[in-house]
Amino acid sequence: MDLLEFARGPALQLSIYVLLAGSIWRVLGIALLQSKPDYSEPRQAGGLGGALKVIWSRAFTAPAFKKATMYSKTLGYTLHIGLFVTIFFFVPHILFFKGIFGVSWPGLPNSAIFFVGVITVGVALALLIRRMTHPVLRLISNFDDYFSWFVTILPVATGLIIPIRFGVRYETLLAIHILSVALLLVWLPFSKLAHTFLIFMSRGTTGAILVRRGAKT
Amino acid sequence: MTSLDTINVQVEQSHGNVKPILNEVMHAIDRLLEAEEPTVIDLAGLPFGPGELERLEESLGRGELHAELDALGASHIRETAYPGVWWLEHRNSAGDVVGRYLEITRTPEILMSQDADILAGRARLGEMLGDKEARQ
Amino acid sequence: MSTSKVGYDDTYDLQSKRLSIKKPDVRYDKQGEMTDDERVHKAMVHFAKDFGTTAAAYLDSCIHCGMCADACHYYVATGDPKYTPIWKLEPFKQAYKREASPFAFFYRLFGLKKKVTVEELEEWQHLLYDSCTVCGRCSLICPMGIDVASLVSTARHGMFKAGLVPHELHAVAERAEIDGSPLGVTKTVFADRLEWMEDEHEVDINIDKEQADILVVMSSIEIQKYPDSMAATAKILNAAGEDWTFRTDGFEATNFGMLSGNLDWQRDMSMRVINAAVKIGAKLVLLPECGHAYMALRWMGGNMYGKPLPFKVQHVSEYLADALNSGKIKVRKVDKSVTFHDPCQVSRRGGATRAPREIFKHLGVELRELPNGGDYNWCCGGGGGVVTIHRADELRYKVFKLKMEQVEATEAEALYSSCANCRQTFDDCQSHYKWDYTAESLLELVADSLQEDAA
Amino acid sequence: MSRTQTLGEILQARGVSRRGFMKYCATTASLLALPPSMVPRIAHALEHARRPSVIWLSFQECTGCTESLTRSASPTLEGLIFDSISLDYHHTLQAASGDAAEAARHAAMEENMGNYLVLVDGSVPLGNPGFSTIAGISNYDMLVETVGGAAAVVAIGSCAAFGGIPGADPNPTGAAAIQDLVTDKPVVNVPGCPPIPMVITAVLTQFLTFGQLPELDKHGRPVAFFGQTIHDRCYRRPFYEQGLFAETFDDEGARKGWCLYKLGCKGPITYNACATMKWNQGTSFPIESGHPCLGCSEPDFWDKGGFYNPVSTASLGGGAALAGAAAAGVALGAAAAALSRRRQARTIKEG
Repeated sequence: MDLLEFARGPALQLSIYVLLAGSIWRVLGIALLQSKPDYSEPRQAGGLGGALKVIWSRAFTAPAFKKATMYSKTLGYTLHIGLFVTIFFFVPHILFFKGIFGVSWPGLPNSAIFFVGVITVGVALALLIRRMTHPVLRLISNFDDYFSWFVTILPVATGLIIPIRFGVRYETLLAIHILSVALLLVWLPFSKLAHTFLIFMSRGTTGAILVRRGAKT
Repeated sequence: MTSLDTINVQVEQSHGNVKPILNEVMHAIDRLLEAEEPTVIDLAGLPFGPGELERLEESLGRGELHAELDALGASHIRETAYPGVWWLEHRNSAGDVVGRYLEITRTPEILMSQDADILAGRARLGEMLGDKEARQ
Repeated sequence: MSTSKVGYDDTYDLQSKRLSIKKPDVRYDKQGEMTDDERVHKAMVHFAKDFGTTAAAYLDSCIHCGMCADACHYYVATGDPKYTPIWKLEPFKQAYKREASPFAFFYRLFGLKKKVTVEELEEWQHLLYDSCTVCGRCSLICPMGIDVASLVSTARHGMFKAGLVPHELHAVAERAEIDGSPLGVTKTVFADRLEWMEDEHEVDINIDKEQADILVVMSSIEIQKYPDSMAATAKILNAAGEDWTFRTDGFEATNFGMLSGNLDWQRDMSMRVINAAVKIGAKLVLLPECGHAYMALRWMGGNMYGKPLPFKVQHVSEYLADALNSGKIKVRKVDKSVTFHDPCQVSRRGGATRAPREIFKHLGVELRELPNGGDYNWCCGGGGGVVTIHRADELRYKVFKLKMEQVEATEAEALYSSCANCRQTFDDCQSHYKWDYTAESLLELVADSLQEDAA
Repeated sequence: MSRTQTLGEILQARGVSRRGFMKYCATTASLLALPPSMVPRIAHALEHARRPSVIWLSFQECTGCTESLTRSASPTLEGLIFDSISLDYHHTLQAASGDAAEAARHAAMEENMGNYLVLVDGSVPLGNPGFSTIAGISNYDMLVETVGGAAAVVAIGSCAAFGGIPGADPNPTGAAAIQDLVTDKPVVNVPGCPPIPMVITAVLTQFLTFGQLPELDKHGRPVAFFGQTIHDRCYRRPFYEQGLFAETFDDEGARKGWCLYKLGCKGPITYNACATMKWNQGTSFPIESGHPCLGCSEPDFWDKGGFYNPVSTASLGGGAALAGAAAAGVALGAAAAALSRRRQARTIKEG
């Protein structure tokens, strides 16, 4: 059982269990708290419809806020799209998912993925610098923000190093890459990265309440 | 019996290994001219795709001079269409290729007669002519 | 004379542009005789009461992106990072993480989230009251869809019970609980001023009818500062041939229980109006030109009552829009360029943004919308009880600059709004900056433009 | 050819000219994957090299390695490699058999005590000595005895190097790799199934030329030949980078000679020199012939998931455990919420 076999097998396996258990734990930990009914007379239907509406609409920026949030939103979305492309359009990743779910889809050339990966890391660094320098972000940021940043970008960085090698053996780099993914999955449910699923709960709650009032969401 | 070309793997595909070598040869020629510095490129260590070695040979072409060495098997030393650029191919006695080199030099060293052989030749000639004081 | 149990000076100042209690020489920003630990404990208890699914979904989801600062007029006007809306909730969020979050047990076990301290709560009084009008602009920009505004209101529950409410806001809230009005309007004062308006404007004003379809309620700001609105309302309702009445046992539309963070007082204040409406069998409670009154009764009234309200609730702008659309009342054309300041709790938070536009269409005015107006409007800076707090004036004036730029950009001849508290804030800032715009009442404009021969 | 002569003397005795010797040195450099600039050093070393005595032991093997080395004219130099090494014992090749063969082996061992090479192909069955014996002597005993006086041991082929196919799951014979059994002597692994013939010759030439063993990687393999992956030197790598893959063995991609990653090529995780040295005198190598690399020079290549499963196929199991994790999540979530509600109720009661 060398490092790569450990990483590909037990480590990744365990991290997936922790991810699943942690995520359900957090969602239920919130959902099962007390909830009060809303007796006000609705202006229009809210509920699930409202929730879904805001889950979708809040992804976009209202014209009034465009200028103020342009920089961080552009970088933020570039980062998320970069992560999405590198994860789901890199052929070896696709084959990895095919191994699990049996579903496959066309990928992008590796050189394109490498390019997107470099952009993603670059944008991540820009975002980190912004968090460390912008007075508002310096005030409200804590360990979770910085460690979550590290844990998110590490897999991309280690992934980029694999083809560059720096003289290190391929399996060692691949093992490090997979271990960094395992670290990300283990950390996700207990950190701000949980916004992966909390985004639906939070936006949905606002949608259910405010769309019912006919208020702007 | 299907012939080689019906096997469905195409051989004409270029895999981008020929051009870099020609570039290297060009820079080697500059080094030879500017600094009298010869260069040897060992073609054995390069990952040629199918047909690429032949294409390299074609693109280098043939020059005026072609020497054949018969030692431990046949070796062919040819000047390519680009003077100063030599194509060397060594084969063992069984006829298998044991080495292929590109030498960018005025004359490949293998063509030069070696002192030891000259001495041995001198000794033999001396014996033949009855010359008493043989050289060391 | 002071009826305050807390024993501080709460005599009114009803003459200046902004009505509140007189600027106190000695501030009592701490209420009740409690030790620091007791205050923290009270705060935690009443924070804990609100940690339901909604608050938890919000407090667990913040990713510290800092964008809510860009929406908050306090940060935009001052550039001070402490006014970042989510930062204003830090003690509340800390308490939640420690007490009710999914990993609370482990946070406590490993001491990852430290207990809230009294110093923090005292420091946060300025952030949760003086520098937050609960205008909800931050809730609109939050990429995670967190309704930050609702959390500020919720956090104020803990602050109130911990006796950490700014002096003036606590004073007016307490007077509203005891006297039934935050600005000293008693039954007799209300009745006298109504009769004064009846004579002044020669309009029939129904007071204390036993039965009526519409119960009309007023905000003390209108009763004391803009009484014409009362006459205007009467004029319109009579023109529309409505069966309506004022009730001296349920006349106060404002809810300083909600603004100060006292849930019990909020319920008392709402119940006064609800009971009056039920008593007269009202089918509609007509709310006046007031922002938070709409939020308090229209959207939170049912929850105070514990079951759906047996009557409809409308802001007067909504009623006017319906009445004009249905032809119940008609208005003459008004030929001038006009811009409209949307009260946050009615438009952005309340969803009644369309009504004023429809009214202006009937009035035929040239409506020039404020840049970033409507649902994304900058707040006037006076809502959420902030206008009552003298200590917050400096900050409020600084914030008002955004509003002045916004209005001046339209170069409209007149500025209208349909919230008395906004109008009072505009008046106060107008006198402070010698500004040429006056925020006039949309209701009064309609009343003045009524066509007499309407059916 | 006596054993004491140096290679230089042998060549001269054979009438090979200095020019011929220079050709020999040049091709040796090429064989050892050393830069042409090393030729002078090789020439000097070769002149004074002593011919090492070589004992070849074959245990649990399919003779594929011997076949690879001998059948084709793979020894690059006109049998000279055999003249430059004195192969004193190879029970497949030598004429003698039975006791006579063993006597020859013992003679060679005594005569060259301490500086003969032991080449081994095939793994040693530890499960039961009876599984594989030569002249009644168990493989293990013969190995230990022969290795006693050896200068170094070269494990030829994946069986000797890592246990290979006999050692594959479930390993009925308890096959063990030579490096696990020989701990007191330097062991050089030349894995592959079979290894590239020139690589075997090169290791011997290296020993002959420099009298010491080549630099090894973490699996004991000469870095000169096992330092880079097939993927690194594969001529189809540009297709990998451009995302052009063969999806099936006879689709358009396969016909165009595109990358075989999706067909299970283990090139990325396999260290060997096939892509450059190629097989059958440079004719081609597995990938060039259209078949994905099996990774035969890697330990336990037989058990590394299907030959036709891509390298990045998930090797995750545990559907059941997933449900267990979900259940744990539900339990923890419910418990957390219950605990919070109880604390809320208590704090409110205390008021």
